[in-house]
Amino acid sequence: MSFLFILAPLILLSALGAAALARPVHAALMLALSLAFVAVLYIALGADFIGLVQFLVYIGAVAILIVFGLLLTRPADEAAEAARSLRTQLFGLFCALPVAIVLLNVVASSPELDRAATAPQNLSVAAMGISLFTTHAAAVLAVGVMLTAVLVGAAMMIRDTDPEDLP
Amino acid sequence: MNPEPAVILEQIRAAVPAARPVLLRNPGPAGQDSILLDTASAQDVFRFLKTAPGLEFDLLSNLTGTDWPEPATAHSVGVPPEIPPPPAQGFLEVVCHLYSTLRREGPLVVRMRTADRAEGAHLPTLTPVYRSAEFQEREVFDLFGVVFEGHPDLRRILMWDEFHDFPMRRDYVAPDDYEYEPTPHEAVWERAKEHYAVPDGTSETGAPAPPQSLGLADEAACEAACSPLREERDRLSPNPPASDREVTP
Amino acid sequence: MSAPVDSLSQPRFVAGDNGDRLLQVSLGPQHPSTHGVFRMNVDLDGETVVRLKPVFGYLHRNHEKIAESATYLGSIPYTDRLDYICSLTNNWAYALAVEKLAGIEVPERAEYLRIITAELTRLINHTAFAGFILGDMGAWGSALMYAFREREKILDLFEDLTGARMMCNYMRFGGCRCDTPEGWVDRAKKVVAEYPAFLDELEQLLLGNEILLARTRDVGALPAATLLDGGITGPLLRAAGCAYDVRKVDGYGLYSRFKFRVPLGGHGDCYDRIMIRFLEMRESLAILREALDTLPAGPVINPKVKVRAFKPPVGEAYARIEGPKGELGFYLVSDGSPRPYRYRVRPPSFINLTLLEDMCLGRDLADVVVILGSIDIVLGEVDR
Amino acid sequence: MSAAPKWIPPGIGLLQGLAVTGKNFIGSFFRADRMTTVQYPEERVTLSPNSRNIPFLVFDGGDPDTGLRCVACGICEKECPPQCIYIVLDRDENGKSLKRPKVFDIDASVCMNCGICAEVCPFDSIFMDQEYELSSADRFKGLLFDKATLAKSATYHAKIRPLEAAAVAERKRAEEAKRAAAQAAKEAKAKADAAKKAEAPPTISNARPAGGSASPPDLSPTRSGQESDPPKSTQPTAPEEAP
Amino acid sequence: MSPASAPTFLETLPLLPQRLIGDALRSLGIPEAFAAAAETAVAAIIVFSLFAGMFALLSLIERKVLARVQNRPGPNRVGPCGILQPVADGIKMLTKEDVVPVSADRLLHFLAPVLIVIPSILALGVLPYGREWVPVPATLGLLFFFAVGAMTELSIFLAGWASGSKFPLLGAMRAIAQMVSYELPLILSATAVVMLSGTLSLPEIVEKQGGWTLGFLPAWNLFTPWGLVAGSIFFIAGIAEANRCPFDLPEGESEIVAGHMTEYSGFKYALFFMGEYLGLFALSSLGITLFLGGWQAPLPGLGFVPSYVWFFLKLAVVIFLFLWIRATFPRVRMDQLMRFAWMFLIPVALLNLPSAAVWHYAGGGLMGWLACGPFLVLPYLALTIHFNRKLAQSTRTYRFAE
Repeated sequence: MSFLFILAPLILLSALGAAALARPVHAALMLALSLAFVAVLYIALGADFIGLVQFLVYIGAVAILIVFGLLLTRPADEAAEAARSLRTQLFGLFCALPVAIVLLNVVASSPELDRAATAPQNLSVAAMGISLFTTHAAAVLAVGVMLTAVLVGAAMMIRDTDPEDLP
Repeated sequence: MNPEPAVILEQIRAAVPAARPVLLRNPGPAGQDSILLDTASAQDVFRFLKTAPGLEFDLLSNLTGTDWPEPATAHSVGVPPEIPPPPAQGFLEVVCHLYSTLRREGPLVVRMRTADRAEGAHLPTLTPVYRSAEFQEREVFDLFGVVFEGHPDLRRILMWDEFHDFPMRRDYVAPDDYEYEPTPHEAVWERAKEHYAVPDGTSETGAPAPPQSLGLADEAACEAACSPLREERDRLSPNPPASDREVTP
Repeated sequence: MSAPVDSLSQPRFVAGDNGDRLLQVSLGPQHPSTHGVFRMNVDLDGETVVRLKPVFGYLHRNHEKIAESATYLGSIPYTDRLDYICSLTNNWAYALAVEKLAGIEVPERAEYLRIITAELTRLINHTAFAGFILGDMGAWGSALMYAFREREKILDLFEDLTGARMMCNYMRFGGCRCDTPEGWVDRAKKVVAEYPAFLDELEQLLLGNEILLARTRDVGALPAATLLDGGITGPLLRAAGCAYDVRKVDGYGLYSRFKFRVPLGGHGDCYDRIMIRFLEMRESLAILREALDTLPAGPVINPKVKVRAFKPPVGEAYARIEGPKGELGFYLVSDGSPRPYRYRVRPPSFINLTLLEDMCLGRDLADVVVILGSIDIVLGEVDR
Repeated sequence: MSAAPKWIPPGIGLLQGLAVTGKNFIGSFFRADRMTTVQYPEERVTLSPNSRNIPFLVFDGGDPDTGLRCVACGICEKECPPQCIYIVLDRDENGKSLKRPKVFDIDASVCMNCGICAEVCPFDSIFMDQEYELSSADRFKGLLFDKATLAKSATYHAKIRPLEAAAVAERKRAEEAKRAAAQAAKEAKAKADAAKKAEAPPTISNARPAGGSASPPDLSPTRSGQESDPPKSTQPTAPEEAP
Repeated sequence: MSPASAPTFLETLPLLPQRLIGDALRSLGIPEAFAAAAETAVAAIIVFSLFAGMFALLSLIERKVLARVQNRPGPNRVGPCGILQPVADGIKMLTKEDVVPVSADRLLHFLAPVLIVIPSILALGVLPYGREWVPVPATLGLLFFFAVGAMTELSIFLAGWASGSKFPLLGAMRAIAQMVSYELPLILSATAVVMLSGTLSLPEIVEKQGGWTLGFLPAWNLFTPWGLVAGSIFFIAGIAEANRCPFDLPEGESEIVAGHMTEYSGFKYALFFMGEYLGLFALSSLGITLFLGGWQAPLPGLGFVPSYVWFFLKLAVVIFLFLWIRATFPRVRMDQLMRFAWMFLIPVALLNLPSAAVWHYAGGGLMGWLACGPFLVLPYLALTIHFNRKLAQSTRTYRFAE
């Protein structure tokens, strides 16, 4: 549990950095850092699998996606970003606040809270897999179909760019 | 294999009535006689030469300039007497060598002459007719100073943009200080030394001390040396000036 | 971004025709694959070329002006340095122009030697080309080293014959500077006989390679009429299917005596350009075999031509040869003095670049490098 | 090129390429003739006798000062395309030509080894060397070769270019013989004249220089022109003053 | 264990230092947790120094091999046969001026080369090098490997973006697109192994590849139909992940100078090199672990040789293959690279998963080969048809003019 007191401020600080830093790239990197800390937290709490998957998905894919988007944006936007006024910042805060309240409320009122705190059961990967493919099979299938569709779509998009020559 | 310029001359006269072509005899053993065109109808003539059946000179192999500051020399090399002598200050000439790949003929030598070597150094461009003239005309502009009217992108090509003279002209004098490295026995270095703030041109090793300044005494020269940097800076600014946009032909 | 200027290397964006922002990249003059100090200002949309402007002149030394202040003889060593891979063909083109200008006859043996050295030069150029273009495509120089190994053998022949490997300075007005040394013809025959085996190996390495196929097929193709309009000559033009070889058309030297074919491509893309050069090498080997076998005896230089104080009569002449890179021409005007009044090189490398932009538009940055490589330029000739 | 086969499985071209490079990889360990490079300072390729680099001046006999064949005619200086040769004619106190160079410099940093100087020299006195290790720490003076550096013996010439040297020696012998014959004829004629005219000193015998610097007959106009117009002796830069 | 296995002493030799230190600490009364941590640290240090040394060696061997392919002797001036060349290179790199462009983001510019080395080192920690030699035994080793590998892309992006220069920018764009695309087939091909091994632990995956088919053919995953496909995909995708020729587009020197490394010099540049080579080692090692039986001996009766020797021999062979390919092939183009990944590699990798399932239910053997055969043949057939269709469209014949 002591990990939480080290990691939580780090997560919060980097998340704050993500919100506050002027340059989008810096903000994106802070976001990635924050996500990485969350992954470390998972591992510290014994959920190795989830932690590593968090790493793989959020650092390896989500952060990269954001960053790749940034590569394609214009530096001129960046200058505008730097010059954003206090008003826009306040507006951002105003938007973020209700979300935070709702989230906190949901977590605090969750009946799982007590159970999770008392019984940190070490779920094996096998157990997780069994649960995924039995109780949650429908959801997994649906996600699988969707991802396949996305893959096919991506392939099609590449196909359209240049129908010429071979691999 | 060689085309008969005299025959082609007649064909030109028939096809382009406005043209006033003149046959120039080549005094040398090469026997490549040439056709001198007037500038007004030159493009039409070239278009005719390129497309007319039986001529089809589809390859402009070579386009270059010649500087004739002394009309007397020009006459000795092949200006026929029936041409009125050009102004005393001479003229610039553009020579084209055309080939027909279809009929495997060539070269047909065609020339054009400017009115003089200063303001009148204008000729019509051939780039719309022969694309291969594009860079060669730029080169002639760069080295001889012939302005090709209608050229899509007439800039200096071999010399740098800030260069002011036309080095292939015969009266071009190389600047004294075009190299500041000494070459033994090189009179150029002797003259160049005067442009640099070097006491005697040598240091202990025998190599020259690097010039303290560029030796550009006057403001104008300094301005000329700095302007490319300034332009570069201007170009880097977020809103590039309109001049940055190059014309795409 | 408070200051407008941070550094020159900073990504620079310019406006495109349709309002897109284009990344402006200066490829060169210091760039690994611009074959010297060539530079292209390329505007990129992503990695697609939208605009490409070649910039010349970094190696400009005003060769023509130098030649106009040198004697006719004194310019021959300078022609070596135009296209420094093919000094002998440069020599020949210049010698041919002077011979035309002064009406000089060339003895038969000298014509044979010229053909032999010129075809060996073509071999050198095309072999090196195959290595260079593979380097442009990112193969780590293996093909280049194989090519250079074979090139060495021909350079050894050149050294034996002319005294220098690259700056041969061999041809003279009315012939060649010196005769072949003892045993040279046999050595040349041996090199020529061994060359096809090397070509087989190189073709095996390159021509079936799927990556090379994918990189070069349908890249940089333009129709033959456009190429002709752009003044493009040599293997590039023939790769697009236009049968135009100055050796056949003009029949200069004694080429009309020799039996050889002119390979023609059908597509004009980079693959055809590579193939045409390979096929040309085979034809050159045929010419070489025949020329070496039938090399006649006799003098190698016209004794009537003066070495010192050579003065051609007043007049002008344009002569061209089929250089390995295209049509190499010299235009000379003589006013009767020992120095040319006007001396002009028609450089194939330079004029073949006229249509570079047209070939590259809409292609990738990676294709630009391959297309430039397939044009086969030497900056000594482009910038002169 | 024959038509491509109908059915090509993909990857064959790649494998062929790998086979070629693999063959070269293994071959490089076993076959010396495959190697492209020479390990330079240790190994050296033998130069062709025709190979040319920087020019040198030939002297006959043992003394480079007196034996120098060069007569400072200045033809090479004039013909040199990059103008890297610099000659000052040596004169005695009366200003009379001594037919030898006082200064003969070649700027190796400018010289492009074209060999035109050797080609145009009518006196067989300048030839192309095969020395290629010319680097110097001094960018300017180290690459300025003076007469002493350039002078090399005729034996050296015979060593690096036996054929050329033999031809030169043959030519010189023939000239010598011809000249001797001419001399003998003249002397005989003079003797005959003397016998006829009793007292008349022979005036011609001193007109030609002693030693091997006789000019071929076709070149006398150039030489005489040079004598009346000494080459650029007014130019101020002697090598020791040069920067 | 087979009876002819190597003596335990030899097998555990690489573990000797960590055991000695652990025992020493324990005998001093240090708490067990710290002693274990110290043991792990020592194990990691050994692995890291080993691979750092191999990096130095490889930088020489690569040049030697490339030179030999090109019929040159290669570096041979520093030390006997040039063996000290890496030292000279290191000194050179260290003494070079560290250039940072004015327009660079200084912090990120500094961070990028550091970040690029870390994931490779971390990944090397979980690999089983020998029967006993696993520096950090982790039950989720494979997942860990890919998770830390994700950081590489981020650091390459950092390098490209923070340089504030155009070639690095282009290089970074290429790198990210390429690595994201090729990570998919990489992971998918590894998934097949996980499916059949039923574990994410790398030592266990190797254990499962023990034994022999028909008495001589090792039971490596490569010698199964699905393993052959997955192994090939892994190899190709691995080349791309490691930015090696012919997929070295992010630093394609003939096009974009040096890609993301253009604006780096001195030691930072050396770090990039190190990161790249360590990544190459890590990927090759993983490939060996997954498909080539890890430390398992290639032939029966060779068990007396310490197992890690086999591992490193296999590593040497794989690395040589990388070098050989680099010496032969030209580089592909960006769109071709992407199309190859998305149109061929990923579909085949996906198709391979059912193939693995079929193999599992067919119980392997001849039955399995027959059942999986179509999965093996079909993609290649498709590729052949596609290739020949494209080729047939433009079969080139050349005319000759007389």
